[in-house]
Amino acid sequence: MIKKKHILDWLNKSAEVLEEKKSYLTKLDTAIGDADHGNNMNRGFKKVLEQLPTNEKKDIGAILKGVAMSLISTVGGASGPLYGTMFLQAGNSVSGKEELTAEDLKKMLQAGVDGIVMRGKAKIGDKTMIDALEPAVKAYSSAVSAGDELTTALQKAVDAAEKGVEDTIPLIARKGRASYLGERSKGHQDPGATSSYYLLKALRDSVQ
Amino acid sequence: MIKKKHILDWLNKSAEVLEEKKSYLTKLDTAIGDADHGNNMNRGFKKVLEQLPTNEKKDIGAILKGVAMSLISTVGGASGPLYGTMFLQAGNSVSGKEELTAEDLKKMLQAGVDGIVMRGKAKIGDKTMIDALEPAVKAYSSAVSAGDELTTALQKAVDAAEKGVEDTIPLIARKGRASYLGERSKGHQDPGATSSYYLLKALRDSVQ
Amino acid sequence: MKKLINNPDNVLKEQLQGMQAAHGDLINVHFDPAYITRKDPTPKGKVALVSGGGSGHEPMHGGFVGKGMLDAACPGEIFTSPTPDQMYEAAKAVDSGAGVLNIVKNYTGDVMNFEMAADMARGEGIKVQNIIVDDDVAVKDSLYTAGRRGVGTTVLIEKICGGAAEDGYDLKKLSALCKKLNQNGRSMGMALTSCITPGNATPSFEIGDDEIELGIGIHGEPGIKRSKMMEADEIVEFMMDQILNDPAYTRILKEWDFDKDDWVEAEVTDQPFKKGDQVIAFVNSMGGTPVSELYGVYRKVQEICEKQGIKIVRNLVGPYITALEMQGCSITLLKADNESVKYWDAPALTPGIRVKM
Amino acid sequence: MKKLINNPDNVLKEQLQGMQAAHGDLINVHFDPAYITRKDPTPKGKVALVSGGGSGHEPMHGGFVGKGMLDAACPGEIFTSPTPDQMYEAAKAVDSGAGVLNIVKNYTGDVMNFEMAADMARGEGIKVQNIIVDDDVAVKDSLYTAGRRGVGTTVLIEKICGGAAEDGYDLKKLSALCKKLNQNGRSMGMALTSCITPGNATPSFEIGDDEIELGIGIHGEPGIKRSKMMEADEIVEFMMDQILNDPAYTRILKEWDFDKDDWVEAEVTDQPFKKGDQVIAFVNSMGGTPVSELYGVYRKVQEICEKQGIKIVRNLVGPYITALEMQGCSITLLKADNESVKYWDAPALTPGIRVKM
Ligand SMILES: Nc1ncnc2c1ncn2[C@@H]1O[C@H](COP(=O)(O)OP(=O)(O)O)[C@@H](O)[C@H]1O
Ligand SMILES: Nc1ncnc2c1ncn2[C@@H]1O[C@H](COP(=O)(O)OP(=O)(O)O)[C@@H](O)[C@H]1O
Ligand SMILES: [Mg+2]
Ligand SMILES: [Mg+2]
Ligand SMILES: [Mg+2]
Ligand SMILES: [Mg+2]
Repeated sequence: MIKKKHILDWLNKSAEVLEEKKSYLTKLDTAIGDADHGNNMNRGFKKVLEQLPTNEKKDIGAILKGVAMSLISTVGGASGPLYGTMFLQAGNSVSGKEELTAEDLKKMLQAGVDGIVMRGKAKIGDKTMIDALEPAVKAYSSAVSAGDELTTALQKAVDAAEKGVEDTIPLIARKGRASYLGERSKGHQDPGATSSYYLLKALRDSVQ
Repeated sequence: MIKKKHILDWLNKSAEVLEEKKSYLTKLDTAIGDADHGNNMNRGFKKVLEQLPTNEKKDIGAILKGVAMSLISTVGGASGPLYGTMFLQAGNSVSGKEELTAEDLKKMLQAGVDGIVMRGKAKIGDKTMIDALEPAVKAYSSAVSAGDELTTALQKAVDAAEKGVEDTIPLIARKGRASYLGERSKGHQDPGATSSYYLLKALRDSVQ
Repeated sequence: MKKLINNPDNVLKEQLQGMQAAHGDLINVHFDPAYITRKDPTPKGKVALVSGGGSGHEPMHGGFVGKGMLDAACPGEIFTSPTPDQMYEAAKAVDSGAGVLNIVKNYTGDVMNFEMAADMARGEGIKVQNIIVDDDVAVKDSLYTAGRRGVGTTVLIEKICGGAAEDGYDLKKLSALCKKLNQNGRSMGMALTSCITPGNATPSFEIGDDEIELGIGIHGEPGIKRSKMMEADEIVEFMMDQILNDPAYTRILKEWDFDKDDWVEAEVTDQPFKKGDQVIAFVNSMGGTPVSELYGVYRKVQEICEKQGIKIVRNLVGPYITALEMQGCSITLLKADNESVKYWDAPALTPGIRVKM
Repeated sequence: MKKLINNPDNVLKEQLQGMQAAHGDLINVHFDPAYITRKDPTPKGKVALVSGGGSGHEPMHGGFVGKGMLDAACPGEIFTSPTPDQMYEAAKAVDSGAGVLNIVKNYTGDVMNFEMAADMARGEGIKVQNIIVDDDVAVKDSLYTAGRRGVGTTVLIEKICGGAAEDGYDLKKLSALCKKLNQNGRSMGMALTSCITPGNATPSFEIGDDEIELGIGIHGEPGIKRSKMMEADEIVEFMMDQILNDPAYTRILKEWDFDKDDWVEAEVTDQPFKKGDQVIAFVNSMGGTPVSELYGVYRKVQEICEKQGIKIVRNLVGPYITALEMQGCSITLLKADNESVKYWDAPALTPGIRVKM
């Protein structure tokens, strides 16, 4: 069972890792973007923590929707609306819940990824956050369906995301700012996929 | 006796040395000025040579006044009006002459330097072309008064100018752009004094 | 990094405060969320023109707020699209009942944030249309990329649509004009040097002392081609060739359908320039290049246009859409008909562009 | 050196050709000798305002030619005073019978060349006055230097005197206004980077990656003080301190005495700023600094003025008197009375400054 305190822990851990990886993410975005992804994510999750107290007494759905609002109003760029929509749809999918089963989390993750696809129209292989998230959600779902423990399933999700991030390196970007580089985007790791991986890792660490 | 051909030779030699020393003079002007003295002088004497054919049949006074006009209309900066006035007054002082005695040259050089002082109000020690020219004219005059040969007198003038140039190095500039530097102008050789020295050297080389 | 700034975290806020201090007679700067509105309220019945984007491109867009141009601008963080709440608050502040036209440069972030903002504003009963500007010929295809970036043409559109809005165009007519202008405009940029976003230790891209980058974006995105330093004329020839010989360009664009009450997508094709075209020519500094060099560039632009039978009827030369302190320039040609020229010449009073006011 | 230029020998000519191409509706550019005149001839009876100086400071002065500002400008080689024949031809071209006022920045070369030109023009029966602008507080004394350089105040003078000239001021009244403005203006500049004159291989001065130069001139002359990089606020505080606490400044200035028919010299003293003064504040880019950073600077300028009881009644923020691609800024404060403000607000239509036209 995932309790509310796990969710709050997840958000705190996310903010922590994004602060820590700020320069790294921006460095990745310097190579194939405009050198702001780390700053954007860090700014966003700082705001998330700042606004968390207003919502932390509410249900998990409301908390996640609050996160969405924080991100939407502070991140900007491409990742702002994308992660914003992810948390919004994730929140909608678990509306009213005070705790989540492994099954609930599956729905929630799927809803989040669907939100990103709806907003950004990226497909797997486009060298975006989808390359980390889609395999991760798939791996998690299969594991849960196969009867894995929650923590095992989450570990599989993280592993899949990690591999997804690595897989972005040889890809030619088709979406977002990196797509302007065409062939020249090859050989660089996607910043958005990388931040997605950090978010999943933070989730795993909070639930363990 | 200085013949017209010596004067023409002087102007040609001056243009030559200023072309050769263009970068060097500009380098000197970079340290304590605005990095254009070499370009200014080179541009000016190119024009002098270009316009020389129009005047070379005329008397020495007219030729020098022609030089003045060429310099005034192409050099610009501080050195343009200063050298322009120098050649103008020098020309006026030998108006109508087809050849010059050592005595004529003395008057001519003095008139030239007086012109610069009249226009620029610099005194010896102000770290300007005057620091090369005034001692040079003095040395030449004394030599001629003492009965020296023309070439000997000119050599003494060149030596005095050379020393005058060296003497500018420790000086604090009081006139022109270098004066803004105050103490910081110390330790640098004055570009205008240096170009004056080249002009005198070219005169000596032409008369020898 | 040497910049005239204080703590990098406060750069944007302090620069906006400075803008307010300097141009308080023309604009009002709002904070939390940040947006800039014209001093006098939008006249009743006039469509409100709003734009926005990452900061670092000044005077665009905040410098184009005022009579005859924008009613509001939304400055994002430096090189980062602004957020929907900025655009939403701006829309609410400047809508006079005639609706809001958002001029959106085609970057994934700008497009998505403006879409969310439009949805939010519609929720409040405000009529909102978003028109995309995508004029950068350095981006060749739209199938495998996010499509052409919005660059120089944006400035010209803000001036011309601003004039038309003051002249009473309704939202539909103004949107049509905006789309037409976008289809008529083509741009290309180049950089001699990179730029550094405040707070970052390294430049947006590395570039050698004898190299230039052709087809650069305005966010320090690397361009399409790295080349050895060339003479200005050669550079301009390359850029003008890219612009003038750019073939028909087709892509899918999204807009709001007021009848269907939903977003719709449509295929749109821009036609290439041809002999006999009249254009507005815009030579822009990337920020660090002084206007004197732009005049050298403009000279060649005019020469090439003349040779190609293209007539420059108006021009703009200066730093209007910049990339921080980047050295370099961009060239924009906008095919101009009578309507465009009329509103190009119309009065405007903004911090960055003044015409007859 | 990376610049958007062709052969360095042709830079000036090509840039002037570009100016002509871009602004042919406002100005005429003449070559051999080079000078720029306003498109429509100087109205009969209007005093003609002429300025000039080395090139590399664009838009000054050529960009300020047009109705309401200069009648002519004489561009010298880059960073080199123009020659008397340029000024002489310009004077002949724009004198409408009411005489010519030459606005001369205080550099040895400019002063001497303009003097020679004035003498030449007087030989042709043209009434000519030369007024010196010397406002750079970075130069402390006038006894042991060539005196204060003419910098930012020049731009403000050209605008204000331009307005007064259009309004019918005769040569005497206009000269008096020009002198008053010069006495009321003080400036100071600083540089983050150096600049390179086209054709030269090395920068005008060397400056470390963590250094700035305070009190810089506009010709790449080194300043009064080298310092470690500081925050913008600290820099502005230093500059404003130099300007606001600059004591009375006395020097000998030369002008033409029409009664004596000769040059005369007179001692002139500028009074320091004091609480209660109203000023026009001008924050200028040295060329490579984008306007966004200037706004950050302006914010602090305003804050300091407020604290010192000095009221900014008008302002100008942008690149108006530059030093090629140098990064840095200058600050000018001009004590402004009703006359100054009136003509500051007067219409002007030039490539670089437009007011109500
Ligand atoms: N259409 C899209 N769909 C999904 N992800 C995208 C899309 N466009 C961009 N991204 C992601 O956004 C990341 C960049 O985010 P960020 O740098 O914050 O925004 P911006 O590109 O506007 O500067 C990319 O690395 C990529 O993973
Ligand atoms: N008032 C003056 N009198 C005599 N010589 C001067 C005076 N002012 C400057 N100079 C000379 O002019 C030289 C600089 O000339 P140049 O670089 O061509 O002009 P600018 O200083 O205008 O750039 C100085 O090195 C100095 O010798
Ligand atoms: Mg980015
Ligand atoms: Mg010099
Ligand atoms: Mg961005
Ligand atoms: Mg000079």
